[in-house]
Amino acid sequence: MSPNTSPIVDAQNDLELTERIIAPDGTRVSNPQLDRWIDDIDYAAMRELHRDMVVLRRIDSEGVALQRQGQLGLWAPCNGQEAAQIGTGRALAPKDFVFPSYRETGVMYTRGAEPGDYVRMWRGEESAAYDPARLSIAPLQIIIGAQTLHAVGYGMGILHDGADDVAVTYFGDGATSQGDVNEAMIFASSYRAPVVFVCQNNHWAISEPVGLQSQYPLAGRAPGFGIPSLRVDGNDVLACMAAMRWALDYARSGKGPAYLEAVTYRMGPHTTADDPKRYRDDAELALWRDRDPIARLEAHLRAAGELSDEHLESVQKSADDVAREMRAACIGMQTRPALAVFERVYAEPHSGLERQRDDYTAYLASFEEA
Amino acid sequence: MSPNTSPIVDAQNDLELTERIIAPDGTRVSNPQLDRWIDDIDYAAMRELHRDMVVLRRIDSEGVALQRQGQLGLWAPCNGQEAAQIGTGRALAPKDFVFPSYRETGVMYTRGAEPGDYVRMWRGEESAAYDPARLSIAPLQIIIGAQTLHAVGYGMGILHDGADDVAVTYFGDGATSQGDVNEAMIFASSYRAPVVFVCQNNHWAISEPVGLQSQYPLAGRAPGFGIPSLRVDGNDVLACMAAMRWALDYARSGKGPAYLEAVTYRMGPHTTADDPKRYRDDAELALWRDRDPIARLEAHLRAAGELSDEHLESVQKSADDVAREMRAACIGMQTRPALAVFERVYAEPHSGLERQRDDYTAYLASFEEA
Amino acid sequence: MTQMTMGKALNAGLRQAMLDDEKVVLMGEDIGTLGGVFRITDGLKDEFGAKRVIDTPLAESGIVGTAVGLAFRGYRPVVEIQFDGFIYPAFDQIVSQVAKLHYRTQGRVKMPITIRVPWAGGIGAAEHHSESPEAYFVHTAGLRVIAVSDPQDAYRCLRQAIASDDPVLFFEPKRLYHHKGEVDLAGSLADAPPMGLARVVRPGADATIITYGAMVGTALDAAAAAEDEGLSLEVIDLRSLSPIDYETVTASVRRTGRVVVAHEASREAGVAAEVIASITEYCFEYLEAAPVRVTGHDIPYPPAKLEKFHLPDLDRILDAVDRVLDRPHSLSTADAKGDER
Amino acid sequence: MTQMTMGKALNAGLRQAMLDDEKVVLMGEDIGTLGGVFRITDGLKDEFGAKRVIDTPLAESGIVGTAVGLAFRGYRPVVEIQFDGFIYPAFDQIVSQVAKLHYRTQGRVKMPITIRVPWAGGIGAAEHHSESPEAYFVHTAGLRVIAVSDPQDAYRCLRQAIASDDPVLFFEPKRLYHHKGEVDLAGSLADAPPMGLARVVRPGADATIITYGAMVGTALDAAAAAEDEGLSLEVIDLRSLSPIDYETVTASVRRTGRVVVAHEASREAGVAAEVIASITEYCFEYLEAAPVRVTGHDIPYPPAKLEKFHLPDLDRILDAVDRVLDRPHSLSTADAKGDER
Ligand SMILES: Cc1ncc(C[n+]2csc(CCOP(=O)(O)OP(=O)(O)O)c2C)c(N)n1
Ligand SMILES: Cc1ncc(C[n+]2csc(CCOP(=O)(O)OP(=O)(O)O)c2C)c(N)n1
Ligand SMILES: [Mg+2]
Ligand SMILES: [Mg+2]
Repeated sequence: MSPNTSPIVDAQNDLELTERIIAPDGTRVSNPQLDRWIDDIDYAAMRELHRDMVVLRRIDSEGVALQRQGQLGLWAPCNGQEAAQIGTGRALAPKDFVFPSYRETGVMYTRGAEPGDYVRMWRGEESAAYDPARLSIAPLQIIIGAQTLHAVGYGMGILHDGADDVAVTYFGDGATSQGDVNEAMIFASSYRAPVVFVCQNNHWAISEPVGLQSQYPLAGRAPGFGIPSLRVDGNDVLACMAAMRWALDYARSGKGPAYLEAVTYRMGPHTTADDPKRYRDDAELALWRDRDPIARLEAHLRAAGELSDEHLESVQKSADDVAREMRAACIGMQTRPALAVFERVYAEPHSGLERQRDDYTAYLASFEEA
Repeated sequence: MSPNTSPIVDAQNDLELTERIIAPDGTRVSNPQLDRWIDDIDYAAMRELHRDMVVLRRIDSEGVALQRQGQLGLWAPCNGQEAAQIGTGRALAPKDFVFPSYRETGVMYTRGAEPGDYVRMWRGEESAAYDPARLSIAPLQIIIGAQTLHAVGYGMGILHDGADDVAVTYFGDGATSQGDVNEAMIFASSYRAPVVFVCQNNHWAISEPVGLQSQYPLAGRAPGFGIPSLRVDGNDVLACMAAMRWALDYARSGKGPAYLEAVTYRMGPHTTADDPKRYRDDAELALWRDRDPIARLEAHLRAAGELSDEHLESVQKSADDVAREMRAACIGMQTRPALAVFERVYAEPHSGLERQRDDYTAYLASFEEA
Repeated sequence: MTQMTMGKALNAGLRQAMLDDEKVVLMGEDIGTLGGVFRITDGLKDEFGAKRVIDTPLAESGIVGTAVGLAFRGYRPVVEIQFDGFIYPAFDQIVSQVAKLHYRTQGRVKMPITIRVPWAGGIGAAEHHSESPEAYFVHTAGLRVIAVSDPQDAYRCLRQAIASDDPVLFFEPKRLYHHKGEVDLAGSLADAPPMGLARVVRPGADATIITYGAMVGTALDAAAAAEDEGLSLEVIDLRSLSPIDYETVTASVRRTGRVVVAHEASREAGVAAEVIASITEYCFEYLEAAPVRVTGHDIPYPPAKLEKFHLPDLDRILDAVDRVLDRPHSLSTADAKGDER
Repeated sequence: MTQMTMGKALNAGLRQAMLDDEKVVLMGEDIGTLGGVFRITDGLKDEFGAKRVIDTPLAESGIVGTAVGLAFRGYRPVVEIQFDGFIYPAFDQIVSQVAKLHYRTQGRVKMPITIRVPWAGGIGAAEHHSESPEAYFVHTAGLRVIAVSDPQDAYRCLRQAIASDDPVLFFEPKRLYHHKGEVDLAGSLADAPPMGLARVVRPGADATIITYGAMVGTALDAAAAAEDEGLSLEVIDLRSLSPIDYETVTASVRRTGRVVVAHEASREAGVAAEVIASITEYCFEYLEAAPVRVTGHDIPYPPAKLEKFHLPDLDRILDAVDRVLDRPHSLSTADAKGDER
């Protein structure tokens, strides 16, 4: 008669109840459940994951800078969440299709995003940031939770095709309260669709702590829907990769959906428009700075003597290169002309809209005549 | 990593995994969890519960008959679900407030519904069947699941008032798939609102078997939201009453929401407009006829020598009396006049609607003149 | 040509669309084994299997949201919303996703989703079973909206809606499901007129009645009754509510100069408002009287016993015709008051 | 009178409503500790406590649905929807429950719920943050719809909306949150004009511009510019979209005979269609030219860099004024084509 999960309400202890492979201090711990999923990850591979995370953080800080300089309307930082995004993103197969929210810059990166892809949407040039087919990612989703149902439908299509791709959806801790996310679990479970749900619990939904959405671990919801779940240390890139490989394998092999809760932390503001000082303690932030996902992997590699200063320099250089390209792409963007607003509303002609476009064209032309 | 609940997909075995006090053959079984909640229920009290169920079934069959005779537009039978409705309904305190779906005829009965209340809505006279304040029940709800959120909001109001009432909501197995029902659990859990969720799993949502909504017990969902739950034999009126008393006590004492899944069966069609022969086996129906909630309590009382034929006759007479009153109330109903359609759209004057009403009044008057 | 009910014509249309394109899948509550509460999908699960005729969990947002995902994967989902009043839980997915994804991705993603809605009142149903929500979708850019009124159109337009690369809200008047008519099952889609066109269902000279859905029949009855009084009324079935075929509409209005627009839906910011605003814009100098609306009142749909006082009927249409023809009518005495407003 | 921004006026209105009636509770995402993403509820949680200023889980249907339950219990919930585009998940609860419960229960249950919506575009925001959904609610019987355009009205109408026993959709133009004006904080509600009335914000003789929300400012700018050309334009701020105050509107139209209706929302079946259809009905014989709409296009709201090509501005309003005054305008050459339509 009593809840089968224990209350988790504070950001301080939240990480203790997660699966992990590398402890916050960088030491390796054995995890019978996860270890076997990453036995191919040697130090060289770890260095690549480290590089990914450093580059991602650099992309992110460049996004913040571009916004500050008026080049972007807004930016949603993901610093602190590098391990969750790189670890899960690097576990994907090329044909897997991702349905993200708006904060998955790292997942975009693992899918081969081009420099302009990171900023096109935030600059206000286009509503979608990139070509979904090119990256195998659906457009960024702003309506909280809506994308989770899209992933399930896509997964139903995979089933129908008899293919072995997986549909993956990312969403936040706040999103778990939306009806859509719950319906997504229900549909996925009912059809045993190959879907992996990745909840990045970064402890905050704008100003609302995760305890307002749930006083129990979010991963604890999935089993009640018939979906196996795992609560993983979201600042441990190896654990995230291992858990994601388990989940993808589960879904790919026809068993149905799987669910991950990556427990991590949003170190920055919600977006560049937000002021977290109004609602969260410095002490909490400090605590999580000590759990920085990049520092943790560095500590691990250093302790093993596997991280040289030259290497770090080369990593920093690739990061700076990407940031430079991103800035150049951003600043060089051409805004589409006025009449572009009428394009691609419909795939086939719509007489009402054509009339409006014609009228507006005549209206614009009247200025040129004058 | 694996689901913490076992698959339940067939109506045949579904009842085995429930809590009960009286077995389908009428024998009493001991249930340490439930027994203490009904230790005041002696044979006399059981006879009252039996009477309630018989009267309810009679109300229900009268509803079907009235519909067949063209007196009602539709009727949603609840036969088979008498124990679930009477058992839980009789556990309520007068000031508890109920948010039902459309099939809770038995709950209405336990709240003192008047004869016309059962039919007013189905006859098409009024959208709501009764005065909510008189019965402490919100109007019947047709939008599946919407009422569960209303119950939670009402519960938040109870909390705010510092009162010890409980808000109770009834919904079906199909309803559990709606976003609203899941959001209701989330809000209730977050605020620890005094709400009891009663899911009557009658195995069908029109033509869809419960296995389509969930391959796992519905009661298994609640704990993941931080809500304790109980899966109870919904054809065992004592078990339903005991479980409901536990749940009400839990909610009333400030611990937050509780959840019941009453496993029962819709023996009739979805509504009088439905033809269940198109989608369900006679064998399944036969199986559940053997588990009839009224027959079960009768068997129990008879075995104890506590049910005389005279008593049964008196019960049948009260049932027929209620049915007769219901029929009379139904047939005697006066349809409101045309202009009633404009009444009570708004609580305060609305100039646009007043203009329409005036125009329509003039329009109607033009016939009288002619 | 085959004589059949609108329900059967829709069933035939779905079947043909599934034969034509294997990417067409049907989704909805009770559409599989039961064949839908109106039997529109009757027999299709047996013929095409449960993978293409999908009984869904009871959640409309979930149905439309997963349809979006199927469209991402290249499918053409045809969704059945069980009754008009149950479309609102899916409103967010329809308005923010289905309607916008093509635009948002600059055409890279297509949303060829058809959302079928058994629609509107007049059948003595319980609450939420007689709604006319079409204006919400007409107001939503990115959607097409079709409302059919006879078996032939139902068959053809449904196939066209499914074949369209755009999302279509497809409204089926419930009270016409048993209405019979001739249907040409053999004709090819390529030869058929596009689904966006209106149709003059009865030519006339004195005034134009513009309507759609089940109200087309009511308008025709009104026109027949008026004929006895020597009036010649033109009746136009819009068929497509987005876009609206203003070529057909304005051609008629320019001839008659007098317009009644009728629908069951409530009045404020409804489709009739749109039609009248556009007619006024396009045909101002041809109008000989103010166009008049005959609509449901601005009230929640009333209980079954009162619906006849809400739904426009023959008499209300004729009263409006009298108004646009400046003949004696119910508001004659109220006209002075009208002026004071 | 105090000089303050519209944001502060709304904050003061909420505070006063909470002081006036202890049954008033505020609900929404981030409205407590943060004071709302626009700071409209700033300081209220500190003053009234977390029981009356309720941060809710992230689920709009849940917010409105629980507000309905609170209303059943006798409360007067004031809900904040964080941005216009996030109201759609709550659409079902608003349309099927909030709007209908009073009618459904024959007045036995009241729904004094105010739903505040930071609203519309022009702020360079990301997708779904610049929507103008008001027509959906105007079309929904049972709701009242208010759209404010200055700090004084914002303060007064918000208090009136909260005090009303009917549900009110309350639209607050985001781009005016920092707009300043004089506010009378002391006046009593009893003496104030009812919230359903329109207002002539600028009297004029040659044509009437009817609008609401942030577009009122644009219309005033247009009228000022037109004055330089010797034109006298009347500007009406509707303020209430359900009901619409046709007394004020028709009085003006009967004087000027020429009408432009402007709004940001898209055109088909929008509020302008409603206003023009009604004006045509009430003032047909007074109209000297076809009323003209100036609206957002029928497109999904475009990305920020393109929004200026979507939103009606001073020039588009003046172009429309030229049209209703039969002066040379952008469509002059297209008029013949217009005839062919
Ligand atoms: C339907 C909807 N409601 C509200 C919002 C406003 N909003 C944007 S982000 C956000 C918080 C999301 O929190 P979470 O899901 O935890 O994701 P995170 O931002 O932490 O990555 C809110 C409330 C929205 N975008 N969509
Ligand atoms: C939002 C919504 N969608 C669909 C329906 C149509 N409908 C009415 S009852 C029903 C099945 C409900 O099943 P369940 O929740 O199990 O309750 P039961 O009828 O078995 O008591 C459906 C699909 C509805 N009323 N509301
Ligand atoms: Mg978060
Ligand atoms: Mg059921």
